[in-house]
Amino acid sequence: MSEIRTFPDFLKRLIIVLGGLLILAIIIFGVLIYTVPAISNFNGILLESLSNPIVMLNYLDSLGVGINSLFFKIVVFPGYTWAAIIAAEIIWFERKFLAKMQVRVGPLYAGMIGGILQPIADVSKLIFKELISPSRSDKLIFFTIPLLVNAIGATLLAVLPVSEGWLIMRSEVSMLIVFAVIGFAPITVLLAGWASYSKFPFIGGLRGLHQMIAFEIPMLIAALSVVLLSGSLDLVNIVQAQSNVWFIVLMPIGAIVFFITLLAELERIPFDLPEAESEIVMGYLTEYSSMAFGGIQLGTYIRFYALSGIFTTLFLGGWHGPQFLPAGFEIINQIEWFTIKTLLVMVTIIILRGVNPRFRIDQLLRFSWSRLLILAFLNLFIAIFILQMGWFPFGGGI
Amino acid sequence: MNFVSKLFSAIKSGMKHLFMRRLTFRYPNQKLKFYGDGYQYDPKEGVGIAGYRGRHILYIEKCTGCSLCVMMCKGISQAIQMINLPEKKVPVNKKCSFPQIDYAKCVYCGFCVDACPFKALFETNEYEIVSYDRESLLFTPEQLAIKPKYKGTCEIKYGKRGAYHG
Amino acid sequence: MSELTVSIGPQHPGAGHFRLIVKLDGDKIIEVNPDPGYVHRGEEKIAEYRNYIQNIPHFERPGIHDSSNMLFAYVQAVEGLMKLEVPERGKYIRVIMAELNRIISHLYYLAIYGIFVGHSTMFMWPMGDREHFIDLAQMISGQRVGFAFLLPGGVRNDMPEGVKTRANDACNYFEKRLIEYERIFMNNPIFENRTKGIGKLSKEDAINLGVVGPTLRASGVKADIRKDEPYAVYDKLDFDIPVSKDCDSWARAWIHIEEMRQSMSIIKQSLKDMPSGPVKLNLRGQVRAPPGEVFSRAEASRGTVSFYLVSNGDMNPYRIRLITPSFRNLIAIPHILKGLLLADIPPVFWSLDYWPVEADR
Amino acid sequence: MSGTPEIKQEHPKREKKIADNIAVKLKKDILDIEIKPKRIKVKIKHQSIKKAANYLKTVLNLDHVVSVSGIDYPNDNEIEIVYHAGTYEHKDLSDLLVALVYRIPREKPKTLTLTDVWPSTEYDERETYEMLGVIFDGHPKLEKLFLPEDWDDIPPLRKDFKNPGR
Repeated sequence: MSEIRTFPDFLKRLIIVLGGLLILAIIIFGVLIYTVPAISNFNGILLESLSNPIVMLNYLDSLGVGINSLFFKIVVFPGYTWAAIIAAEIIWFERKFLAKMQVRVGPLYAGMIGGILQPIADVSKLIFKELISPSRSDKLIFFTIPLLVNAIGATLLAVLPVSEGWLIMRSEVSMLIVFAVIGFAPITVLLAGWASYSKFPFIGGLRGLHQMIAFEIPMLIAALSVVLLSGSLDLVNIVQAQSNVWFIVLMPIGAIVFFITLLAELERIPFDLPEAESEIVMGYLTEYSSMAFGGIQLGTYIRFYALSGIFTTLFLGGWHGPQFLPAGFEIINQIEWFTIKTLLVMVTIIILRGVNPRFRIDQLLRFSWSRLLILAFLNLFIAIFILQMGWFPFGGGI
Repeated sequence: MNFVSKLFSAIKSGMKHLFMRRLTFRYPNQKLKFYGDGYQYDPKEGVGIAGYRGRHILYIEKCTGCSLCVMMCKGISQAIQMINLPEKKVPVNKKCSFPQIDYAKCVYCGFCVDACPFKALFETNEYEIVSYDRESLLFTPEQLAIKPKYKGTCEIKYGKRGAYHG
Repeated sequence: MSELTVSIGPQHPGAGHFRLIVKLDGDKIIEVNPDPGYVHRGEEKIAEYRNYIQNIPHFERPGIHDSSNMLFAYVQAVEGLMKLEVPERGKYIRVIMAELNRIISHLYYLAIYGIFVGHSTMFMWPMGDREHFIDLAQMISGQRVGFAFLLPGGVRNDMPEGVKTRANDACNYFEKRLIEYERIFMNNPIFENRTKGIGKLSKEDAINLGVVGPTLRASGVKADIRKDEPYAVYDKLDFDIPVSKDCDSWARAWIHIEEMRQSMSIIKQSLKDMPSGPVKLNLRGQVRAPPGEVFSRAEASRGTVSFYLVSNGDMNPYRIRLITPSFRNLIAIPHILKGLLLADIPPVFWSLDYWPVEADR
Repeated sequence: MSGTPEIKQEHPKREKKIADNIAVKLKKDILDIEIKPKRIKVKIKHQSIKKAANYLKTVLNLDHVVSVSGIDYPNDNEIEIVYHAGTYEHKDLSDLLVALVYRIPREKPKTLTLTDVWPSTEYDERETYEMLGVIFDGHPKLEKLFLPEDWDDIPPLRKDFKNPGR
């Protein structure tokens, strides 16, 4: 395709892409209508559902993609689309919030309300950018990384209990799944740096590897105390164990340790060393452009949402509302409680970004190994103590 | 614990600014108010008169075509050229030569205004000189003679919730 | 591990128009080799082709945030040759402009310092607060940057009336803001970790290497041309020279904050003490310096800027040697950075307030 | 340029004393001494530059160099090198600059470096090397500083180098 130089060129490209997609959709839909019998009466149902939406829902159920199906859960809610929407809007919110803190206005023109459509505008800009890769890079790995980063975020969503009913997959060892997936994150960072065949990305990749491994151990130990108290590796059971009292009340140290390690795992300021833009350009993201970059960013923000959700699950009582609230608050249902808490965690992380500079790698590692690890073990002993004294009704054997 | 208290002090300072007014100057909607009608020069006293140094204004009826402004600009940005406009009948300007200014080169230092002994070339408040090509930035004497209509209303104000543009 | 040579700059976000060729062993810096010259204009050569007035917009280009201070030394050199005595009010306005420029430049310094350690709020706040002082400078001189305001014999125009109240308002407001800067940035524990004790330049080294400006004063040497060799009306004004004995990157940032406080005090005093009268000598005809030579110095925001002007009585100067503070501090960069970590390069490098355009001239 | 008349009288006296000291100590090497308020210019022979520099540094405590300038005099067929030395530690002399001036032939511009006396001259001498073609013997790193690596014209600050386009 020719280069885009002017606005008419851009419009032409847009029309070509959209027209192509439309033609493709018509062909696929046409083929489906004549081959799958369930779809062939789609027109009638579409008309009927205008007056009665239930018909449409039932119809979708019959196809296996209805509101209670696994497909819906994975794709729409509480799965990927939901997370992507939250990720996109948290990007907008982050920019707006930081702008307010920095006495400026932030995104303003895209969308009606304070540039709320800015993330969409950014994505559409990124899609039309040229996709560049360094000439000696390992192309296969280089372009797999955006998918892998997204996959990590999406896998975490699978075990995240949004409410009692809304859960994609219930597993007895969902906690282990979470940590297995988090453990995969440094590998993507290292691979991205390595596959770029460039100096700064490589340094960024190494930094990411050091940082994430150093912070995973305190994170695991902090989570282990939660497992001890609740007596289960199942996140749903962990939430149910907090129906009366949240674990942040019982183990504030553990919550702080987990929160700090969370920041490090997410590469947020003050721990954004793998992508420190003033030191190593953009770290492992240096060579990425266009939607490959956008994909990594989206994946990172989905992981941001997912890990904030896991913090909510482990320490903030998941979908449970606070016990001491007056009666009127029952109208807030479990999904809303979960979302509110998760967003609060995310806002806290954004505030920390606004007021802090970046750590240095040696300080960071020393901080992790000499402070956080000790605090995590201290927290573990507290958990054991609580368990032995029998102050907490749940809990498994040691 | 010193670490934690200092960190909280920083967070507090940041959170305080969530309630401050924004300083941002929303440019196309707001425009800055300038003092005076632009930079002018009093050749008798040898002192300028304070004002914004923007696009020039040429008083054609005063210009004698002495090209002092050109000589001054020659060592600075070479933006001024003399061109002949025979159709302009100015009594003081027998040769009918007037300056034309290339705003692609001008650095707005205003020394051409200082160089003019006849109060013919001043500067104005207008600064929005934008174009798609270089040719449109070449302002002929007729274009320079037009008085710009710049209207700025906005200036920094200091209120209880911080400074703002208003 | 074998050595890795990385090039910080000229496209690196942490360097600007400047390159540091850094040899690394792991994360540790073995050797730093500065490579300036990406924005070399040949100011000294160009100046030989221009007359004394035409050189004015041109000599402020190296330190465009700092134009009045750059010109201060130049116009004093020309005045020294021509034996001119500037009117009193002109001197005061010069001092006000110079101090406004100092604040503008220091705020820029703090903003870039913020972004170099990853503190986005500290980038936005000083950049926003610069607006107050740029606005004041624009009111006095008629431009937002590159004021070209100082002339041999005085300043170009008198101050408008509204400046006095606006300047007092801005200074009072900004004094409060500086406290917030200290809370969120200077006393931020992570920033302290990043900069305290990092990038030490001992007093002996600072003197030996001949560094100037805030870098020198952060190393415990009380040297400021405004006090040592008072020019304009600085001997009549009451102000302090902040000096720190810490010698590290944090101290350099602190010096900048304190200097802004002093600058505001100078501005307030000057506005109060300013007499009325002419602001400029009425020099008829060309400014032409008699034969001779003069070495003139002024304290710019980044340090001492000096002009060595040799004239043979011609329209144009015979030779001008322009020594900018960044050029003097260039020698300290490889000295300080040696033995630090890769992550220390942006904050330590920037703490010297090295401005490539100014150094390359 | 500023200050009261008494100070002006006092200064040359102080400078005279210092200049006399220098003249006595470096009698054989000095060609001429000029005294101005706060400035002393010592013209010396080319060969004794190191001795003079050492004297200024150790005895007068001039601990750093403010500027190293090279001036091309094609009519005399010579290049003048000027070192301006000042002091930070000696508070009474902080406004004093001593200029050490010597001339070298233009065809064979070879001289000794002063980096071992004053480390602060390193980059100045490098600049003088590339701008005027003066070779400083014993300089630790006499390479191009500002000019491009492939510069093969004559050194640009010599008077016979003409700016292109001027």
